Amino acid sequence: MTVAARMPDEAAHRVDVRIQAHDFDSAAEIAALTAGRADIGAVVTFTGLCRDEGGRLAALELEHYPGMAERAIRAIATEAVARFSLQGILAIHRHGKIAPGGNIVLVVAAAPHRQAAFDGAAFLMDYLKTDAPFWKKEHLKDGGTGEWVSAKDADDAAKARWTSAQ
Amino acid sequence: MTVAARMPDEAAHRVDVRIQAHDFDSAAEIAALTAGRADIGAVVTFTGLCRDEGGRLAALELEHYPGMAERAIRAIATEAVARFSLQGILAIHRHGKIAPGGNIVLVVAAAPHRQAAFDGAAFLMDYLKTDAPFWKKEHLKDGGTGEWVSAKDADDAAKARWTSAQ
Amino acid sequence: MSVRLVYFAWVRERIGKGSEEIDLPPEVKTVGELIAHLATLGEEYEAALQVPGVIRAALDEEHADHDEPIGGAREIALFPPMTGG
Amino acid sequence: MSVRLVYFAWVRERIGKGSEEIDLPPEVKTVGELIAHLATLGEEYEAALQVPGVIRAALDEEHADHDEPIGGAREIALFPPMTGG
Repeated sequence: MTVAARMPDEAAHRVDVRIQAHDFDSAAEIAALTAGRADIGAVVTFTGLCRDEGGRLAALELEHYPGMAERAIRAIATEAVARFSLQGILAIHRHGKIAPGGNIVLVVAAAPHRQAAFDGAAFLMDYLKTDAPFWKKEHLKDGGTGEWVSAKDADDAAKARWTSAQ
Repeated sequence: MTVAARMPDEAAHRVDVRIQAHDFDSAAEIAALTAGRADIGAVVTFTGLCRDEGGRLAALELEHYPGMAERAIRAIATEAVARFSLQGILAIHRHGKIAPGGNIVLVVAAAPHRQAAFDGAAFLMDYLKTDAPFWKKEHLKDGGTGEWVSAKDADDAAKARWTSAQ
Repeated sequence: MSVRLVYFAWVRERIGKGSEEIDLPPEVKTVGELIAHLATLGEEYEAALQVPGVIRAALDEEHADHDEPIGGAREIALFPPMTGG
Repeated sequence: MSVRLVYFAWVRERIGKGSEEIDLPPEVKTVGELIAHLATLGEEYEAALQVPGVIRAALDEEHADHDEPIGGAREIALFPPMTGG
């Protein structure tokens, strides 16, 4: 098989994962995922933002395990593509200090129909929450350094629904 | 209660519905919904696009019932806000002729946490599919006018899950 | 009583117009009875309304079942199942 | 056998470093045994690893349960439950 012959198929099931400190542009990412294609019927995006927790937080600081972070998210994204027959998926996760209102994570899932796109994005987020090596530490408005954010049982439960539904 | 005192509460549960022929800019809409706020943790967007159906279609033409279209979608959006405690919801539905790859519909749901944002956007799309007065007609690449798109049983089933799950 | 009827999609195409004013006969009380009445008005109406079960209706821009009384509605819409989104 | 240990979040803070090379004692065969061994190395390790059940591990960047054999892993990571997204 020539490279040229492989191209369309690879493009049709694109998995794009990026771990970065800088911000992302949701619109540009959606456009890049759908550009030049007329077979995509549904695009679902999830954007996770930093909340100020009622005015208490000055920032969240996201620590990560560089090599593993990309590897873990890529594995989840690749499974999402196979499981929901996605036409493309993108995940961008930021690290470093992020102020309230700032972007933390972006997921974009494309599919011919809406259910697959919704499921693909939700599946990736549920697994990312519990399996991607990132940790959040609170920086408080009063100048102090707060606690490390605790993992939530609700996140484990959200992930579990994808195995019980099988 | 003064108008000034009512404003923050109204802004905190924004319902924005637009029926229009011209295209929309997803990024600008997300930005408008989240601007100046630090209490939103999750934004889910759904974009519905025109597929070319394997190269068969030149365009879809969307007919609508003007007054009722906005009224019906606003009712669904308002229920979504109440049901999932959304911080804001936006729905834009285009009408007229739309070429493959073009945008048809945009839904944006904002909430403190991701499950509510996912559910709010999916709920609005499921009801919009079956209850909003829009009809799609196919225009074929070979120059002919094709069929009116048929309603799908799958869409009725998708809507039904929101009542059976109660 | 005179009401405004509005038609959409293939109901509109088959009837051949998007709207019209008609006088409701006194025996027409419900949406279903209106559809049955219209189907007697000519070939084009018959073609549009031949399978009444698939016809959806709205009274003054609100969805209405076939057994719903027309009451004082000013605008009655008839159309196929919706396919938006 | 010498392996590279990497620590994250409060595990890193309590131990007081982000990484180190250690020689694995021959009796340490699993992730759980490694955690138990490290906890004997001083107060800071004890503070970091006092509740072994909450510590997550990765062998060469792949998630690993506590009963998993370390095998030939070159890099072993220990960290709290993840809170990304």
